[in-house]
Amino acid sequence: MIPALTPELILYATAIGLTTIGLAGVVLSVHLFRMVLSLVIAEAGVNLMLVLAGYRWDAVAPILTSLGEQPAMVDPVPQAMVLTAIVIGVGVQALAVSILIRIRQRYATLDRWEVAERMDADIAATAGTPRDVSQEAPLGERPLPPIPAKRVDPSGSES
Amino acid sequence: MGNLTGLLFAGGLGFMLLAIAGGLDFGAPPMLIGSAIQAQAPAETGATNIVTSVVLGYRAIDTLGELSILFAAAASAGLVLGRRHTSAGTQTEGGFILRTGGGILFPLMMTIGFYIIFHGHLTPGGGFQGGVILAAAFFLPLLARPGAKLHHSTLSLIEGFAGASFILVGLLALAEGKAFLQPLLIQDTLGQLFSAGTLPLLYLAVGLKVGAELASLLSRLAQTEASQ
Amino acid sequence: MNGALALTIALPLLGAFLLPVLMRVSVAFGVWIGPAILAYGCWILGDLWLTGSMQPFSVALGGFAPPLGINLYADTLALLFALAAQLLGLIFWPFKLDQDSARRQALMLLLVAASTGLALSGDLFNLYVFYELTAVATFGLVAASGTSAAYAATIRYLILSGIGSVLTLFGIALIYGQTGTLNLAHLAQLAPEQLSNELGLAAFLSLLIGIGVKAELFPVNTWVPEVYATASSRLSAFLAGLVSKLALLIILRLLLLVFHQPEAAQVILILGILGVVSGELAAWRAKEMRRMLAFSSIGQLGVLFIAMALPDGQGMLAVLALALHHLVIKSGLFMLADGWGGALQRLRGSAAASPLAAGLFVLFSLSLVGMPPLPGFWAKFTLITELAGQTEPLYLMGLTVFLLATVVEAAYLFRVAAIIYQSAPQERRPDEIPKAGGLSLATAGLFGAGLIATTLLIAPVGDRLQTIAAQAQDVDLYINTVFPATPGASQ
Amino acid sequence: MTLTLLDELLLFSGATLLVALFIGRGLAAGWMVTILYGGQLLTLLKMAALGYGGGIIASSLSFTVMGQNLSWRFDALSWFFALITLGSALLSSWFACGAWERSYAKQGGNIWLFHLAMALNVLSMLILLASGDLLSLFIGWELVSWAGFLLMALAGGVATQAAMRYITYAMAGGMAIFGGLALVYSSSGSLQLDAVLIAVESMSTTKLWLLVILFGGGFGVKMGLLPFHLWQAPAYAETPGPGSAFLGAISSRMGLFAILLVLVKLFGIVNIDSLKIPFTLIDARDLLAWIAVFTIIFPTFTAMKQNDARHLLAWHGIGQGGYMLLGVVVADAMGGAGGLLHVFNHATYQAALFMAVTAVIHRTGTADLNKLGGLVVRMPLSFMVLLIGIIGLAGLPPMNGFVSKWLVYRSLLNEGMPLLFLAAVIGTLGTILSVYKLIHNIFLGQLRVEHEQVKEAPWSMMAPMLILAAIIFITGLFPGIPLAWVASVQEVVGLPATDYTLGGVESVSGSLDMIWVIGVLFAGFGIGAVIFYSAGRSKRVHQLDNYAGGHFLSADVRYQYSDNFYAGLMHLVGGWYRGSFLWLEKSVISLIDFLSLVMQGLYRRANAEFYLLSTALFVMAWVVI
Repeated sequence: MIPALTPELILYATAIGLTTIGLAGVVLSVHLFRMVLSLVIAEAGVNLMLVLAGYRWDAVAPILTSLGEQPAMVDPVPQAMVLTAIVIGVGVQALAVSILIRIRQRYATLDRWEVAERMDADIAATAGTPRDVSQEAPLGERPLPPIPAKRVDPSGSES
Repeated sequence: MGNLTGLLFAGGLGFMLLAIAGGLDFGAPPMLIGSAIQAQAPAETGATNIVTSVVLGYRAIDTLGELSILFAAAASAGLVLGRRHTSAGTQTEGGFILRTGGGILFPLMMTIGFYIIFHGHLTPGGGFQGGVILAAAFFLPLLARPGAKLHHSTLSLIEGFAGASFILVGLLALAEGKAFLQPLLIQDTLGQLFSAGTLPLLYLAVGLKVGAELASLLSRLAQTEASQ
Repeated sequence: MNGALALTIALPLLGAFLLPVLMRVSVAFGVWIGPAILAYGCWILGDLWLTGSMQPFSVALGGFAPPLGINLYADTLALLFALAAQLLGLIFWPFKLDQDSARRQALMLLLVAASTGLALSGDLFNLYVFYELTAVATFGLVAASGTSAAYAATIRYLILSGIGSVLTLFGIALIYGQTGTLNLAHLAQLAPEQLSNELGLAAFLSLLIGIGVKAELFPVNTWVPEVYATASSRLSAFLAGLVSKLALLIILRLLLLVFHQPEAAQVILILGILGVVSGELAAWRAKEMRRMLAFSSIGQLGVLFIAMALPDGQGMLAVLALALHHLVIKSGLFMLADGWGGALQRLRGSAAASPLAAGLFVLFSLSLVGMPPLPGFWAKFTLITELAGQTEPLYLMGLTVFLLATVVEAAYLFRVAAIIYQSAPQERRPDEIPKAGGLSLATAGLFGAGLIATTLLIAPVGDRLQTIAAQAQDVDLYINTVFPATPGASQ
Repeated sequence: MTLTLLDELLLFSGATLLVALFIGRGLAAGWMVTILYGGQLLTLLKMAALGYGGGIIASSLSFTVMGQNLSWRFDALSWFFALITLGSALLSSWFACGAWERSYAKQGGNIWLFHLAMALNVLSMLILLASGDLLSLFIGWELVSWAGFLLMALAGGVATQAAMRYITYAMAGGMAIFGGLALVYSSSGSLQLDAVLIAVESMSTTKLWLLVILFGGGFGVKMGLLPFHLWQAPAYAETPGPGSAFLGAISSRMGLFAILLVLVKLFGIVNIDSLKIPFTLIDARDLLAWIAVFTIIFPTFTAMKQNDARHLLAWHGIGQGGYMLLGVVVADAMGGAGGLLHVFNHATYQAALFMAVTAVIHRTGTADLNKLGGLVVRMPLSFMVLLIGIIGLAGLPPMNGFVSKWLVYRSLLNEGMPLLFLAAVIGTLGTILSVYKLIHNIFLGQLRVEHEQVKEAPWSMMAPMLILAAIIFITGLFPGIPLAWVASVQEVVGLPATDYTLGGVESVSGSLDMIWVIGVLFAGFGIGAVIFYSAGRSKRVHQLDNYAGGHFLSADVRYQYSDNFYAGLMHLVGGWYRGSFLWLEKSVISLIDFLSLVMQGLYRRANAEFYLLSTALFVMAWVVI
């Protein structure tokens, strides 16, 4: 039974669809940057969802235009929340991108499995433990790209 | 196989969420606190833009938290990328139009940015929006002349003091025996630039802070090119 | 007086904003700002704790009465954890001085402020904001160790946490769309009518999974081993010790105040059991100290989730006792791991090199596996008596899993103890034997002393915990405190 | 507030611990600690009224934590076990003083830690024995477990591995008890003995079964009951000499104490008797009895295979525990008396045997049964002690082991359990065979060249050994002395009390008077000796004056038939039984290992986002559907 395409269904479907696309993107992507981008989409969807939670038929933006009788206004609280959520999202994304740049420099790849492999090897090497995973073609046939010869200063700051 | 499962799962989840969200009464929100705020906000905060009164009044601590998140992100990016600008010089110079346009646009964008910030309590807009425009204004010359360096020390000074002044305004209220972040100096004249007491000040702080954080984040990202 | 509560959040934020500037002006002055602010926060909270009549109170931020504005809710539980946040922030302060120390210290201040906010805030969206602030500050601090592995671990954590926030926001949107309010007390009033349905359950589960990322809830905790293995020990201690508990506390508050569905508790119970199983079993084969502690922490958090799933907040006391106990123990153990990083096999002979550290390790391990009369035993005792009293077979299964997991836990912890106490291999030079020493050993010693003191004072501590738990369990008290019967009486 | 006698005892014991802790590194520390054990024993003897008349001495120590009352008190049961504990602690500690201590320190051992661990063990055992409710019982139980771990792990190396194995078993047992405790609490709402006693009456059969399994299994781990016995022998054997004497004498008996207190006293043998195993003729009590019997047989035959004297003795320790449980489970007057008396007797001869073996190790440096022999000419007194000890262990007259085993056998026959009797006799057969291996391979045969300069053990070690030998003989001659205590214990735990006389028991179901038995025995020996010496046809020959296969042996070839002892029997018995338990243990560990690998893989190869997505999907689907 498919309900009729009411406006609310379309709006909800858009919001949830964006979220779902984002989530699916995060799950399906192999490239870390795409994962971050998918996250942005998902956040957009959920922000839309938040705005919709305060939406009201036939209402105007919550700004007083005159001191007299007011027309119906939509709920201002979700709008404030979305404002906050967007800015939070921007901060997180910027941080994510800056970390991605560093990973790209260090590991010469942004493939999530290759990065995971490198990270595992790194952790094991620091600890001095043998790696506890099967070495038989862990990633398929493709060999890992070579690590850039000119390693950046490990402390990540100017030298 | 994995991809198919992922897609199916995501689709399934979307369907479930849709089914659940269908339970909401769309278009007629309960507006329990929403309508109360609409009724009281003008008197309590002196702002005609009710979103502003929520952002800077009722939920000011959220805004503070959000500024802190931006600050944290910028500081973290600084920690991650360091002050090492690996290949800033290798990029090509922007063309003539970009350079000239950037020069002309910079003061304009600054003006618009500040205008939006100062009128945040009256009209749509506010610290965030204005701050983003300010950041864009600062970013423009950077695009035009990749070699140019933003004054990070100045930026961090603005970052620091803008954020601090937000809190200090809040503390001022506390010192006067009121609650933390309580709006002060509210006047009865709605719709005027100075009607909302300390709210424009807060928005100025927010705007500067957002602008500075974004500018420093963007410039960091721009100046740290992933070496191949 | 009560208004000063807001200072515990505002001052660290202020300090964080100004720290980079101040450090540039004068390093000698700047380094003391952070500790001073945290010490002052401790003093405020300690003062409230001691002088207050143990009655909860609510602070309206911005002077707007709660359902409209945001309030801080301070009962003894919240005060306790806020105090713990400030105190642990002070204890785990990143003292190391280098060119990044201003940023690191600023991030630490932000982390402490956010943790305090998580403990105190009484508003759902505000909790989300503080939760995100915690997350971002954590990312920065983890990445600050500067190793490639740390970056990779951070980005994985970041993406997972990002999805978590998406789900959290979705849950908030559902709740707001349904009720039109965000205040926890207000929600608690409305919940029986409006949220005890499918939609409420779905909202809660979204929040659970979203916030669960930080609380090391079973399937969304895969970031834990890598992050704890790559971050600095002090940060790992803070994260495993405090931040995970705070996330858990939020879930507990939500469960207690707003969502009373038995299904919610069941999901938590199942995930908790899986968490215990996966964490403790994975720790069994861990070859490295910090990874072992990370897995063990997952297991312990699973136990906390089991306790939380007890109906009607009966598990409150157990959750509280276990959480505080785990906080002390894991912090101490991570501090020991600071000097004892690396492969476990390399630790042979380190007991002779640093006997105090080895003794502390044994003490912590004993308490963790619940040897009486150490506090860990009492914490576990409160849990199992509650669990055994349940008639649902799932709870008894939780009990069984918990007991079996304890055996596994004892086995791997004491395998390490045995390695530590073995004599060093002949071919190793004495200076190659890892030593635990300096600041981290002193910190671990502090926690050890606290543990022993608690053992000696177990009866009064137990009584106090019971009072705190009873107070936190009282939904009516929460509502009445936030919305006092006499209008205008809100502070 | 006046101190009760129990307070004094616990304080005394605590003071001993502090002395060991703070001045344990000093020269005379060993002697000082020994004297303090003596003091504790005297304090205990001041409470002797408990052992004869019953009654209760409470400690003024009590707490209320988290709504739970914790109290401590002594009754006849506690007193009996405390007597054995302190006696063996005193003698073991005495044995450790002086010569042994010095050589141990010379070999790199930490004598301070040793004394500390001993004192800690004694204190924790006393706390356990004094427990006045189930919670304090559990606290004491765990304390004893961990204190034992400390003593076992002392020696490092192999000992640490054995101790690790022990603590894993002990934790598993402890957690079973913990779970049982929680179940009891859930039905009685309290852990006080009286409340539990009432709650047991109305408990469902299922719950009672569960509790019997949990408690029986948990306590059984410490007793080394099958199939949880694998840890015990290596752990005890690798403990430093006097420590193994102490542990072998008393440590695993704490399990029996707990079984007596919980299963016998609280749950009641009758209640356990009513737990039928479906589709079979036996009930839970029979099950316990058969477990006890198999615990006698298997470890005893495993003992026979051991080539290390300490391991051999330790394996016997497990087997003898079976007799005790068997006696208690039979639960008539004689069986109970036999089981309880065996606790006392076992402690005496086991300590004596471990000490004798330690004395041999002290002088020769080895306990390997294939590298010793003929020491009777060098260490005659140690030989005597060992001989007395193994006669006790084998359960032959005139030593005390005979009395307790006789009581158990007699009760099995009385109660009509011939199969169990037969099995127990098979166990005794194995005991006799293996203790012969022990004494033969160490003391008989020809002296090895490298041991020609060996001297008798020093007096600091000899004295406690001789005292123990004397006790073994005296309590064999006058079993009425310990039987008096045993009778009060039986009354306390609710078993029928036995009618004892100074020389044994006197009842309708059977009588034994050791004074007569030994009188007759010695009269027989006397007659034999008179005939032997009056005939005057014997001739003393040197140990090396010997021949084999018709050839005289030259003095440079020493002959000692010790390698592959009992080869034929061993071939017959095979290693399958021990192997099967080892296999069981290994497979559990492999299973955990495998699961652990899976879990690590789960975290390592994690597609974390996918986990999150699928979890979200499942819970949402659950909500919607």
